[in-house]
Amino acid sequence: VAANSPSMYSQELFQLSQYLQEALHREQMLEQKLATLQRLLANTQEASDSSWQALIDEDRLLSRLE
Amino acid sequence: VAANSPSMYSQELFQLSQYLQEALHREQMLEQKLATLQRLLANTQEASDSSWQALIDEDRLLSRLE
Amino acid sequence: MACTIEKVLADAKVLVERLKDHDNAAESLIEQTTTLNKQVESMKEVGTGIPGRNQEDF
Amino acid sequence: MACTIEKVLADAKVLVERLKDHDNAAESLIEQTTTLNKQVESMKEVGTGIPGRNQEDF
Repeated sequence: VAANSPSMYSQELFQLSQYLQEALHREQMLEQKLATLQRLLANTQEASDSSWQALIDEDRLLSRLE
Repeated sequence: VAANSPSMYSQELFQLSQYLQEALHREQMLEQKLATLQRLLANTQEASDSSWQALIDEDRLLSRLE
Repeated sequence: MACTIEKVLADAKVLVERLKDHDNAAESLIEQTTTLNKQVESMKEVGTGIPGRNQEDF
Repeated sequence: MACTIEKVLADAKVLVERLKDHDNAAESLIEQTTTLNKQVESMKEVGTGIPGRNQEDF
């Protein structure tokens, strides 16, 4: 490797720059998916809370009937 | 910037190498967390399947009693 | 290992490949969570099983 | 923008910062999913509400 060769460094710098741009782009896509997961999990928790509360309410009702 | 200066490139190459090592390490940590999420979701699905099946079975039983 | 531009390029390439793989893994997680979400929503709709009873009766 | 080592260093720095943030976000997702998992497991244990009835009775 000729360490003082500007054209070699230019080629490699270009390739490096390409990789980093692609990495940044891919990382943004991943971040969007994590945000989607957060929303889906929150919705699921909400629906589960409803069912759980219904179980508790039903149990209280049945206890009073006994 | 003196493009032919080896010592400047060495400093920056070193810094770049550090950043990339840190990025790779952090990315591995993130990957482990995604694997954990996959397992937790699978366990949750399994428990939910049980409850869902119980609802279906109960509904069939009650239909026969009517 | 010597701090060379080749090593740095190799690391960058590996990083891009791993990010692609894990972006795909995140997509699978979304599918998994969507399936779970639909089932949990269905169970909420169905209620807790006693026919003719609505949750508003409580 | 010119393809310089300074630009590449700046991009690498940003990438590291974003990966840290999103690693933390993934940790929050684990906590969120753990909470959901516990509730769904509890509901499975409780059954669908009729006292004295076991799922094995079906």
